Order: sequence, then structure tokens, then C-alpha cells
Amino acid sequence: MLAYALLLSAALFVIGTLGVIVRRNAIIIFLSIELQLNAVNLAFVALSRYTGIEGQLFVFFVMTVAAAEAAVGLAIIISIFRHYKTVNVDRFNLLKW
Amino acid sequence: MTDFIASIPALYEDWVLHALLWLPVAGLFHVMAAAEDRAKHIAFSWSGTVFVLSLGLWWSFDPGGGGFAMQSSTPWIESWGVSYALGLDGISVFMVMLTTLTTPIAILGSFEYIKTRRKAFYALMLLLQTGVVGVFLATDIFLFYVFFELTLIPMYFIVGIWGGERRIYAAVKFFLYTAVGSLLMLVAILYIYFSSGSGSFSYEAFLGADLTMREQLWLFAAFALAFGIKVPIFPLHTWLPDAHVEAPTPGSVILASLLLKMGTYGFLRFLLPFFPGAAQHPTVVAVMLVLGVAGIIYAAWVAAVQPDAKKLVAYTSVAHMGFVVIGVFALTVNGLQGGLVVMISHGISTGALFLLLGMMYERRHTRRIEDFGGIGRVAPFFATAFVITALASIGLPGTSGFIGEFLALIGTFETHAVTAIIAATGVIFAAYYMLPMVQRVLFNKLDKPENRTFADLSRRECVVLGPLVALMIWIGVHPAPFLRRMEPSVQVVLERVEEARTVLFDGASDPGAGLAPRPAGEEE
Amino acid sequence: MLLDYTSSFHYVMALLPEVVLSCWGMVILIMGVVRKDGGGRGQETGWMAVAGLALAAVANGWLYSGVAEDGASAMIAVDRFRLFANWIFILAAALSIVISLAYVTRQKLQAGEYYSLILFATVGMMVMASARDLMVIFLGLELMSIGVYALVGFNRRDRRSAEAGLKYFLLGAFATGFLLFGIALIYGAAGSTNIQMIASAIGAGTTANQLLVPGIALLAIGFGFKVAAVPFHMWTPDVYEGAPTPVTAFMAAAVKAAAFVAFLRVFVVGLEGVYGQWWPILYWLAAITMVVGNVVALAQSNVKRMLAYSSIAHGGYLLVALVAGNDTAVASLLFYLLVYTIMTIAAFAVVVTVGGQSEGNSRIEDYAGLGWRRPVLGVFMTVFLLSLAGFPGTAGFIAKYQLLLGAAEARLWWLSVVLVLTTVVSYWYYLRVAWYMWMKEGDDTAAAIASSADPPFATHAVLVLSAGLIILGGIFPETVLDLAYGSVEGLRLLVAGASQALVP
Amino acid sequence: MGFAASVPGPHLPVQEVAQWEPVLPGLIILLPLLGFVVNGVLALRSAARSSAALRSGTEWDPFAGPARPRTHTLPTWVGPGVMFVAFVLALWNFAGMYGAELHDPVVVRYWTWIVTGNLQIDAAIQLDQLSMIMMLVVTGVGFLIHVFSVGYMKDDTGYPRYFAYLNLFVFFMLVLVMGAGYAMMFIGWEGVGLCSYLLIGYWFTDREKSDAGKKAFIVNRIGDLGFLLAMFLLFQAFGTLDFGPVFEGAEGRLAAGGATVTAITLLLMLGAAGKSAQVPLHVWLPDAMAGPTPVSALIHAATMVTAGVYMVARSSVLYALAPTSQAVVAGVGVLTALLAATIALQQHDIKKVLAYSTVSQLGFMFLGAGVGAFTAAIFHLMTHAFFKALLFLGAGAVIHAMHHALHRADSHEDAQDMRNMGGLKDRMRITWVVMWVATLAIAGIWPLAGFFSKDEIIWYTAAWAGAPSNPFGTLYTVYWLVALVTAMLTAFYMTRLMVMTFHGESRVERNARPHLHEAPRVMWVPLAILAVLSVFGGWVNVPEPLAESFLGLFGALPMSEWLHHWLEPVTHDAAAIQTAALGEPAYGAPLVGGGEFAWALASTLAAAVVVLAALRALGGRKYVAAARDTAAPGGLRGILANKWYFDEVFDAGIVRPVLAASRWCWKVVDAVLIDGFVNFVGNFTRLAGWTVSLFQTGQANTYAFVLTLGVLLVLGAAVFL
Repeated sequence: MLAYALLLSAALFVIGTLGVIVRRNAIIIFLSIELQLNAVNLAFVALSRYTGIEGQLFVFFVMTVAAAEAAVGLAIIISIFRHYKTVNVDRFNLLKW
Repeated sequence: MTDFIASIPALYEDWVLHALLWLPVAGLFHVMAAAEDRAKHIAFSWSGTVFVLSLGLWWSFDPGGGGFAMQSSTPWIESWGVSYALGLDGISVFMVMLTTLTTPIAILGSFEYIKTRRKAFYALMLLLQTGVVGVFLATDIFLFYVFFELTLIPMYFIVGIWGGERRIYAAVKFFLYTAVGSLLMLVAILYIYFSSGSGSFSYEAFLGADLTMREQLWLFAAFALAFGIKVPIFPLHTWLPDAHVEAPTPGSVILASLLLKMGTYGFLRFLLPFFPGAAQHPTVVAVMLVLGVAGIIYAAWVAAVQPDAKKLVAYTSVAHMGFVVIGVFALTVNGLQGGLVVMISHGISTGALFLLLGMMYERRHTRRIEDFGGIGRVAPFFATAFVITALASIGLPGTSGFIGEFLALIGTFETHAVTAIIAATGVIFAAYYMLPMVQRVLFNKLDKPENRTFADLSRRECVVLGPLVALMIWIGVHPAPFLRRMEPSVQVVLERVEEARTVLFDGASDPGAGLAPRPAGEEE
Repeated sequence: MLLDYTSSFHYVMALLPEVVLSCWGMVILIMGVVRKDGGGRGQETGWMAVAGLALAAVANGWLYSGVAEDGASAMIAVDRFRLFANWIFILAAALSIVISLAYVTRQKLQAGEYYSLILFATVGMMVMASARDLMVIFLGLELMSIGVYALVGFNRRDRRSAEAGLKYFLLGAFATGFLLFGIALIYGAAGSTNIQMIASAIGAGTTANQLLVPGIALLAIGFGFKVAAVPFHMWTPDVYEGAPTPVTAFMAAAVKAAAFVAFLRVFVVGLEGVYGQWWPILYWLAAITMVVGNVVALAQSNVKRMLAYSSIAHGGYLLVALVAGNDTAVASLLFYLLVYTIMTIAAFAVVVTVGGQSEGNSRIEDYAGLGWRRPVLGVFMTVFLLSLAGFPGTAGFIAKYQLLLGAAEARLWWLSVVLVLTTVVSYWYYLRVAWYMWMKEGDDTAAAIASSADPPFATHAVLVLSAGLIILGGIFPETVLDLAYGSVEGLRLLVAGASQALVP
Repeated sequence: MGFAASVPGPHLPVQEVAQWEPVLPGLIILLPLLGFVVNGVLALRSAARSSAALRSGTEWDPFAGPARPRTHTLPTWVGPGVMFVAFVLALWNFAGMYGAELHDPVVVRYWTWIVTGNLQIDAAIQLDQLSMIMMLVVTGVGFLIHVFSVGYMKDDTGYPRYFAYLNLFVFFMLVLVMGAGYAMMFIGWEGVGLCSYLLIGYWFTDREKSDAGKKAFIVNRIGDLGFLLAMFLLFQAFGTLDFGPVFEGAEGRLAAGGATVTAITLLLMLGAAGKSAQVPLHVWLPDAMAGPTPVSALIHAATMVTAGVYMVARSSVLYALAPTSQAVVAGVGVLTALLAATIALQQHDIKKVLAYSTVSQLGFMFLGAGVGAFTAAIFHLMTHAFFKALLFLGAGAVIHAMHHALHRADSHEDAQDMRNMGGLKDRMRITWVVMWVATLAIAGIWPLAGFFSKDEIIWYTAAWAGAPSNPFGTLYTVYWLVALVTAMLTAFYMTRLMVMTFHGESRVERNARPHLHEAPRVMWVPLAILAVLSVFGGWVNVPEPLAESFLGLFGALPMSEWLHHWLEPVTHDAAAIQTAALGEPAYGAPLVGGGEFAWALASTLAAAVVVLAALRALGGRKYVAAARDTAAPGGLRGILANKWYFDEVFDAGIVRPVLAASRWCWKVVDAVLIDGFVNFVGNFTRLAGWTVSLFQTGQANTYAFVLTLGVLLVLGAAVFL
């Protein structure tokens, strides 16, 4: 049972990872990352069945952190949008090599 | 009062090494604080003072049984077993004195050559002196390493700032080349540190490390690379011509006289005593001898066809140091002593040659041999000094060069006759590279108008060259006082090699044999 | 004072530096809102922040000198390892703030937010250093990261800053995902996120290895990202180059230090029992990081970016200490971080000064002839570079030497050889700055840059202090070295005590 | 730790037990050194004045003023003066030694020169019969040549420098002959080489002359290499380089005819061949004629070039132990004698003829030393010093006169080319006479010095050829025949020289003729003294078989076999060894028989016939002046005129290949291979850095991708490995 849950979590995580790699829109990338975090949350919840209640507790921490991250992240995205009028990450390559 | 006078010698022995080491640093601060055009005089006075102080070593140094004299040791980084330990023995005493002599001479020789940024220059020269003296005085491996590396920085800047056209290339090449070796040596040092198990970086502790043959060979390779680059041994020498050509005169002088000696000094001080087994391993000996001989012949040949006088002399350094290498790895008293004398002699004569070439450059702003000719007519004193120095460099009997090469060769012949025979052809090739240069510079027709105004030696330049020329002849005529002072220490090195032969090669392994007891009363 | 956690007051005491700094950060934030910037106001706010750091340092010192721990708090360590690390963070933050003072005013940044973000990020680092629980580490890490994300993109008027911020944020969050996943797996394997519980579970052999091993790997990746280990380093050069220079300094020094400290506690303490499982990973990471960091730095013509690669390389050196994992190595990691903090921030201070108004003057050509035109800057920069290169006479040498000592003790000979050879490579690019400063004359642009590169008093003070410390540390390192060694004892001792207390 | 000087102070001279106290022997060496110092200071002062003038655009003529400057007058007294005192001292010591009937050498030690664990070399001098003879020759002939130089060089601006070099040379030469061991000898050995270098290139602004000096030095160094290696072997065999222990221990430590002693002696021979211009290392000596003529007389005829002979004689014990080496020495000697004599036939430069004549005579000496006739070799060395010095100085007088005359006539003809001379006998009577004396002496005409010495060498070759157990008997016979032929050639080319120079019609440029006149007294007096010595010098060693015959004036010649007895203490060990090994020398010549008297008589008659025939044959011949003599001689004459192409062969076989190899080492090995590798490592690293930095695209997606790749790698490694 646990294995299935973990596999599902891993699958979600991989999807998130692929999203980060292939998508160009900063917001979508960010959402893919959120997907990864939620995949982990799923793993925590599944594991907590075997290890104790802390697992479910951690999910709240992660959610809180993710929210904070979202706040800062979106601010940054807005800030760069002001310069480029786009959030397409392959446009942002002033810094390279 | 008489008590006080009677106590002077003991007092002198107590502080002289520290004074030699740190007075240049004091001078450095003085130079930095002084006005730009006073810098050279201040630097000269400080280094001159150090030289005068070091003269006392001639009398107060007691070769004794070949161990360290005037030892002192103060804990420095106790958690690592590092101490500030200085000492002097027959191997280092002349290296120290050579340093204290060469530095003021190089400084004096740079009075006209260095026209810009003089404060910085003289400060770096004094820093360099501290570094070199430290290398020769340190009896703690960590301390040694610090000084060994420390010498790179001032030299890097001296070459890079006051050098010629390709100075940056030369400076960086010099720096990286030597750094590769010394950093690998650092790893080897740590290996011995842990093998010795004494938790100390003192020289004695390292001597006590019990190393298997296999370990010795690896560590030997690391040390030999570090010192071999410094020496430089063929084919690790290509940094040298570049560095020499680009360096300003005083830089070349210090480089040739002192920095190269750090490599061969390392052979005698560390390589043989630490790895006596590897040092007499037939393959190792064969490799080192072949490289030494190759250096002698090859460098002589390459030197002979150089159009640039400074480059020519740079290559001759490689040839000379080849004699040291074969002398050392002959593992005979004569070879080792000969190597030491070659080191001293090369320091004096090549230093003087670089000074002379510097004077040529100051007058004519060229170093190409073909731009000269007939200088002997317009500058007789210059020519005289040049000829004497050149003759000392090619090892004419009666000059210091002969004593060293003769002993090195005879020592090599005792154990490796064929090597010595091939190496001895170096005496022919020495004439082959040096005489044409002497001829093309000093002799031949004075056919270039700009050479007609070539000024003879000034009084200052006479003072610069005088002591060097005198030393070349003194050592050539009466080297015994030098040889007597170094012999006991050389014997100590050889005895260690000898011991290892019985332990490693005759199968009689005694694990406790290598552990030298720590000398009592190290703390002062 | 003895902390036995019988009263909740003890918990506050155990977290005193963090508490002090958090409160102070809020005060600064409020100051920034209440007071309008302009004139010397921003600078005052900055000095206020420094004062807060000083208070935190006092609190830290109090913990260091007089406090013993009895029993374990499970999540927060009161050991000298943490406290020593705290000093590094405080020092890094303080130095970064001081070199920011003129910068913030010049670039018209909001001082209140800026300084308070630094303070909050510092709190995050402190939490990471003190954490004895993976979850706390995660929280500390995020607290630090979020603050730094904002700081990197702080100069909103600058495209590069914004771009750096975005990259850092996206990739940072991405890497955090891996870290978190690793935490989850280890939690599943060991049944706890507490480092001591994990250690004892591993010791007892009751872990699920099919979860543990990938968990360790993912954890290594997560930390690897923060310490900029190759191949998780891709963000580093861009972010370091784009971020406001004082922030780059802060990141290079403090963020890296925090990540390493947590990394070390998790792996060397928590996962000690499965050393065989993780050392090869870190071994190769260390080797590749050293090589890539140093080699790519050769190709850089921008000093700031070069220092970024150099920072990657230093991360590689520090990874060697992690691989070695013995007491000497742990001490050397702390000592190295301390020294690295000083020298890298000081070097960035010079970059800030030379960078000028537009912050664009960080091409290496801009440094041509700087040494002769601005001898003070030149000499100090040379000292910092030599120290970064690990040259004798500087603290950088002592630090690198200790690192090697640790590696040698662990008999990591090949890694040591890689370390020294890549060090040789690094000489080239450090010396290149020196040769531009001293051996090239420089054109008019360089002359103009040099004439405007007049460090303000505060920066000057940082330079003098740093150079002094670096040279002093190179000659008389004993005191600080002993502190570093002392910090290790704490780390090991408490582990033993705690696992007894915790294992039922 | 004591503050005591642990090293003893300077050593006082320590003398070994001796029957006889030498008188200030060190001073004999020191005096020329003193002269060098004084003259050297003067030379520097005068050079400083002339260079100062040169820098300001003028020339300083020291002879322009009413009185010569002191720098150009003092050397006149200092240079020859120290030589005179040294000669007197040497004579005094000779008298002492003569009276003492010394058997063992007297060794005077001054200080310890080199001392290491197992090697000690003292700065010590050895006085015995051999070194005494050499000292007398060096100081005596040296003094005469110094005096001659006063006249010859008086108008040279470098006058003090000249005397400084000359004094320095004598100093080193005395070290060479007086040194008490091979190491000391080597100091002198290289020292005289140095002075030779300096003096050949004395007119250093002339490219050819300084080239010649350089060539002399380098070729000599090839020989010195042999000397060095021989010393190494000696040290290995004996643990010392002092003559005493080496010669005393030689028989015990070295197997007779063994590899070691043969190697030692052959290597010494190499050294000797370099210094004494034996084939194939003779190439430097003819070039060395670039130096001032008195230098040629002193260094390249009388003293330095004979150092090799001295060394072989000194090492007689070692050579006696190595018959193979002896055969080689003798063979090289006789070959040199023949080749040089043939070359001399076709030379036009008066000094070149004399140079090849010297090489040839040195060959005779080597022949003598090689066959074990060490006394004969030294004897010939001595007489050769007299008549060859005389010949050179005479030639110097001729050149001096020619130069002066041509200079007056503003002619640029070559003052040394015999084709430009002719008929000088009327204008230079004294020179003509003394030159004839010397010519007859070298030709071996009884009763002049050369007759006795050369004849003894030839005779001993024959005698040892017939020794019963000589393995090289046949070879020696060949040597003997060649030597006889060469002796005839000598007579011929010397007569040719005399004819071309002094006889026949004058080919001197017409305007110059009135200015030709005899050399001043300061020059001809030494010539006269040397002429006397060339006449009577041979009487010190009239062989027994001749003494009682009319060739010895029926015993009326004084001092019969005196030199033989005098050198007995030095050579008897060698003689004993040789006799033991080869048997007694034969009493008759090989092939045809006949005793020493018969052959001596025959050879002097033959020589006389050759001289007379040559006089007749060449006397009437018309020579063309050099400028008009454009026809290149062909055939054998061409080969001879081109000196058997030695220089060309060396040039193509050694000099060029070494130069090419040097260039190759520099341009290819050093610059491309080694430095190329070094730079490649550096550039490769930088290139690698640049390449890797290209992955840093600036694209966040790329970064994420690389990161993920890393994740996969790490995960894979962790899970699967």
C-alpha cells in the first residue's frame, strides 16, 4: 500500500520536475515546483501511517513555507515582468557564461 | 664589563638567526614609511646590516658533529605540532651567508636599473630576503614550507612589475610551474606527518617516520618534483629562461643565486635524509643522474645558440645545477660537497653575470649579443670583471667554479663512472657557450657607434662586483675553510643513507631503527 | 547556566541569538517603514542592524561561554559547533551590511527592508546550524532562502538583479523540492526526522534501506545545490553576477556556510553509520566541483563572475572536509568557513568599491593599474586574493592546510592531490587580477574608474579589519584554531548523550 | 656550542724530510704573479685612459707626448725584471739541488687546497730534477722572450696588458711544472690555456684573432677533459692525486698493462695531445699564430705546448706500466711529426711554417716519451725551447722589420708572407746568422743542439723496436723509419724558409725596401743568447756511444750524458719497469743493423745533404709576391697547402653537427616539445574552462535540466553502485 502511495508521489514529483525543465513560463515553472512539493506532502502523509503523526504535521510546515515562497516568488516574477513585459524564462539570459 | 664582552658570543648565537630572518621585515616597514627616493638607500642599509651580522657566523658557527647549531624552537601552532624552529648546519650556513651577501649586492646593483615604483620594489626585495633566509634556516617542515612558498610572491611581483616585454607571461609561468611542485610536496609532507605518528612537524620527527620502500618512492617523487622544478632539472626547466630574461637585473640575480639553490638545498636537507631508501634505489638514482647529465649537456647546447645574452646565462644555470644533481645523487662525500660548492659558486658567478648583463642593458637597452662588440676597448674594467666571472662560470681552476665541478664529478665518478664521464664533457661545452659570448660582446671590432659611449664601471658598480669577484677567486684558491665547515653535515646525510642501505636492502629490518629521539631542551 | 529544559524559559535561552535577531529584524523593518529614507538615514538603519548583530553576538557568546546543556532538546543543539557557526553568520552579516551602507544609499534601495532581510536570513542560517531535526533544517533553510531570494532581486531597477533573483528563486525552489523529498524518504526509512534518532536507528540497523539510500542521495543533492556543488552549481555564476554585490558577498560567505554546517551535521553526525553509502557520492562531487569551479573560473573576464566560480571551487574544497568527516576535518570546515567569509566578503568589498555607480565596472580590464592608482585598495585586494588562493602568510593558507590535514588523516590522498592541483589552477585567475592591478598600466577608462573608486570609511574599515585578520590569522592562527577544534568536541559529545536520552 | 674558530688558521709551510732546503721556491712562482698584478693595474689604468678618450670621440695615443706615460714605461722593468729574479732564484735552487744529489723529490706544502671526506689536495710544489729543468727553461727562455718583447711590443698601445698576460702565463706555467700533484698541475694546465687564449686574442678587436684564441681554448678543453677523467681514475685507484704516493704505489696497485693504467695513460695522453697540439687536436696551434710573435715563441714553441711532454715524462712510471699507451703515444707523436712536416712544406706564412715545425717537433718529443726515452724527450724539449724560441723571435724580428717598413711605405702587403720577403740577409745580418744557427740546429746538423736531442729520440725508437719482448716491435720499426723521413723533411722545409726569407732577390715592395733594417739591440741580444744555447745546448747530453767518437769530439765535449744522470732519479723507476717488461733495448737498428754512432753520423750527413740540396734547388728559384700568386696549388701540394683538410673535416664532422644539434635542441626540443607541452597544459586548461563555461547558457531551463541530470547521476550511483 505504502509502495503505491510512494510511487504515486514519485510520479507526481517527476511530472513536476519535467515541468520545470520543459516549460518556459515562469509561473508554470513555479506551479510545477508546487506540484513537487505537494508530491512530497503526499509522501509524508502516506509515511505517517507507519511512523507516526509527525508526518502529517510536516505537511503543514511545507504548505506554509510554500505559501511564503509563493509570495516572494511572485513578487520577483512581477519585478522582472516590469523589465521585460514577459515572464518567458528563455528571454532572461543577460547573465551567462 | 669584561663579563659583558665575554658574553657577547653566546648572546650573538642566541639571537643572530632570528635577527637575520626578521631584520629585513623591519627594513620593509622602514622602506614603506620612507620617501620614494630614499627607499634604495634604506633597503641597502638594512640588508647590509644583515650581511654584517651574518659575517659572525663564519666564526661562531661550529660544524661540530654535523647536527644543527644555534637551534631554537618555540611552539607556534601547538595543535598541529608546528613550531618556530630555526637552526644552522654545514649545509645551510653558506646558503644563509650567500643570501645575506647577495641581497645587498642585488639591491645596490639595482640603484640605476629600477627607476619607477622604487619603494615597492625594495620592500619586495627585503620580503624576498626574509623568505629565502627562512627557507634555509627553518628546521620545522611547516615553517620551511611557508617560507618556501613565500618567496614566490615577491618574485612574482618583481618579475611582473619591473620586468621586460613578456614579463607577465614569465611571472605567471614561474609562479605556476613552481607552485605545482610545491603543492604536491605539501601533500607528501602531510603523509609523512601522519606516518611519523609524532604529531610534530619538526625535522627530527620527520626523520623518525618509518616509511616502506614503496611509500618512500612515492614521496620521493613528490619532493623531487617540487625541488626539481626549483632547481631546475631538465626537462622541468623551461620556466627559467623566460623568468630570467624578463626579470629585472636584481630579480635575475636573486633568482639565480638563491631561489634555484632552494631546490638543491631541498635535495640535501630533505630528499636524502627523509627518503634514504628511495634516494639510493637504483632506478631513482639512474633517473636523477640521467636527468642531471642531460641538463648539463642539453642546457649547454641550447645556451650556445641563444641570441639573447640573458637567456644564454639562464640556460647555463640549468647546466650548472646539473652538476649539483649528479653530485648529490652520486651519494658520496665528494659529490655532495662538490654539489654544495657548485651551489655557492653558481650563486656568486651567475649572480655576477646577471649584474654585468644588467649593466649592459642599462647602457644600451638591449640584451642581444649581436648588438655589442668591442666593449673591451671602451670599458676595460667592465671587461675584466666580465672575463673573470665568465671564467669562474666555466670552472677554470683557481676559481670557485672549478672546485665545485671537480668535486661533484670526482664524487660521481666514484660510484657512477660513465655518468661522470659524460658529465665531464660539460667542461668542453661550457667553453663552447661562454667564450663565443665573451668574444662577441667584449672583443671583435667596435663597429657600432652606439657602443662607443659605453661607460665603464662606476664606483658603485665596482663595489657591487668587487666582493663577488673576490669570492670567486678566494673560494677557488682556498676552499678548505668552506669544505671543512660543510663536511660534518654532509657526512650526517650520507650516514643516514648508509644506514638505510643496511635496513632496506640487506633485509635486516629493525622497525625502531629509524626513530630518532627528539632532542631535549628544544624550548628556550 | 545549565539548560535542562525544565521550563520553557530554557527553550528561549537556547535560542537566544535567534530570538534577539528576529526581534531586532522586526524593529529594523518597522524603522524602515516609519522613517523615510534619504540623507544619512539609510546608513543609520544599517548601523542599527549591525548593533542587532552585535547583540546577537553577545547572546551567542553567553551561550558559548557559560551554558551547558543537560539532556537534549531534541530539535535544537546548544553545542559549540552551532555557536561557532553562528559567529560566522553574524560576522558575515555584519561585514555585508557594512559594505552595503554606501551601496544602499547610492543605489537608493529601501534600507529598512534590505537590512531586515539580511537579519532574517541570518536567523534562518542560525536555525540551520542549530537544527537537530531535518524539518527544522528545512525551515531554517527556507527562512534563509526566501530572504536571500528577495535580496538577490532587491535592486528592482536593475534587470540583471531581477533576472538573478528569478533564476535563483526558481532553481532554489526546485532544489528544495529534492531536499524535501529526501527528508521524506529518510523519515520513512528511519521513522524520524530527528538526526539523533536517525543515527541511532542506523546504528540499530532498523532502517529501510531502499528508502534510506535514495533519501541520502536526494538530501545530498539538496544541500549540494545550496553549497553550489557541481553539477548543481549552474545557478551560481549568474546569480552571483546579477545580485547586488554586497548580497553576492553575503551569499558566497554566509549562505554557503549555513548550508555546509547543516550538511555536515546531517551527514557526519546523523548518517555516520552509513558512511560507506554516501562518501563516494561526496567524494566525486568534491572532485568535480573543485575541477569545474577552478577551471571555468579561468575563462572569466568579469571579476565578480570569477569570484562566483571561485566560490564554487571553495565549495569543492569544503566538500573534501565533509568526505573526510573526522574531527580535524570538521574543525577545518568551521575554520575555513570563517576565513573564507572574511576574505571573500573583503574581496567583494573591493569589487563594490571599484564597481562604482552603475555597478558595471567589474571587468578585469577595469582593474588595470588600480594598484598604483589606489595602493590601499590594491594591496588589500592582493592580500585577499592571495588568501583566497591559499598562500602562506595568510589565513587562507592555514585554512586550506587544515583542510588538507583532515583529508590526509582520512587518507584521501587522491582527493588531496586534486585539491592541490586545482589550487594551482586557481592561482592563475587570482593572480590575473593581481597582474592587472599591478602589472598593467590601464587605459583612461581604468584611470577614471580608479579615481572614482574611493572606498567610504565603513568599507575602508572592513578592508583594514579583514586584511588584518587575514594576516594575523596567517601568522598566529592558534587561538581561533583551538576554538574550531573545541567546537568539534561539542558536536560529538552531545550526540552520544542525546542518543542515550532519546532512544527509549 | 663553543664560539671557537673550529677551523685551523692558515697552514704554515710544512716541509717533508729533505736532504736539501730549497731557497724560496714559492717566490719563483709568486714573482711572475706579482708582475702580473703590477702590470695588470697599469694595464687597467692605461686602458681606462684610452677608453675615456674613445668615449669622447678621440683616440688616446700613449706615444704622442714627449715622454711615454708611466703605464708604458714601468712594465719594461717589471715584466722582465720579475722573470730575471725568478730565473736567478731558479738557478740558485738548481745549484743547491745539484750539490745535494737529491734522490727523492722535495715537496713544499703551503696550505690545504681541497679537503673532503676522502680527498685531500694540498697547495704544494715539488722540486726535483725534472721540475728543475722545466723551471730553468721556463724562467730562462721566458726571461729572454720578455726582454725581446720590450723591443717588439714597444709601440703597442696595450703594452702593459701584454706584459700582464705574459707574466700571468709564466706564473701558471710554473704552477704546472712545479705542482706536486696532478691537481696542482691541472691548475697550471688550464691557467696556461687561459693565458694562451688571452694572448692569441691579444689584439681582440680583430675578429680572426679572437676566433683563434677561442678555438685554442675549446680544443684545449677537449684535452683537459681527458686530463680530468684521468685524475678521476687516479683518485679511484690511489685515493690521492699527489705524485709521490701515485708513483710509489703504481706498481703495487695497478696491474702492468692492465685496463686501468692503460685508460689512465691514454686519457692523460688525450690531455697532452690537446695541450701539445698532437694530431688530431693540433688544429689550434697554427691558428694561434694570430698572437704577437714573442707569444708564439714563448707559449706556442718553448713552453706551454711542451707541457704535454712534461706530463708524459712526469707520469713515466704509469706509461711504463702501459705498453699499449706507449705505442699510442709514440704513434700519435710520429704521425703528428710527419703530417705537420708535410704541411710545413707548403706554407707561405713564416709563422705558419714555424708553427707546423713546432707541431712536428712536438711529435718527435712524443715519440721519444712514447718509446720510453723520457730523458730524450725532455732533452729535445729543452733544446727545442732554445732553437724554436730563437726561430720565432728571429721571425719576429723579420716581421717587425717588414711591418715597420711596409707601414712606412703605406703598403698593405702581408708582413708575414714569405713570398713578400726575400733577400733580407743583407739588411738583417744578425738575424740572418742566428736564424741559420737555429735552422741547422733543428735540422739536426752536428754539433748543434738539435742533433743530439733529435738523434737520441730516433735512436731510442730503433733500439726499443729491437727489444726482445716488445709486442709492438714492428710498429716501432715503422715509427723509426717515419721519424727518419720526417727529420729529412724538417731539414728541407726549414731551408726553404730561410731561402724564401733571406736569400734570393728581394720581393719586398720597392718603396718599403729602404726602411728595412735590423732589429734594435734589446731584440737581437736575446737572439744571440739563444743562438749560443742552440749551439751548445745539446752538449749536456751526448750519448755514450757518441761521446768517445769524433761526433763527441772524442770525449772533449763536456757533460757527457749529464742530463741522463741528472734525470735518473725521476726516470729510473720507469726504466726499470720497461726493461723488465720489454727486455733490454737492442744495440743495433732494426732491419739493417748498425749502431747508434753509425746512424747518428748517417742522419747528420743526410740532413746536411738535404740542406745543401735545398739551398741549391730553391736558391735559384723565382718566387712570386703574394699578391700576384693566385694559382691554387693542386694535387698533393693542394692537400698539403690545405693542411690535410683537418679544419674542414672538424668543421663538417663536429662543429656544424653540434651547432645544428644545439639549434635543434633549442628550437625543437625546448621551444616546441617541452615548452609546447607546458603551454599546452596551460592553454588546454583554459580552453577546457572556456568550453565548460559555454554550458552556462543563461537559460533557467538548461540549468534545471543539468541539475536534474545530476540528480539522476547521483541517485543512480547511490542506488545501483
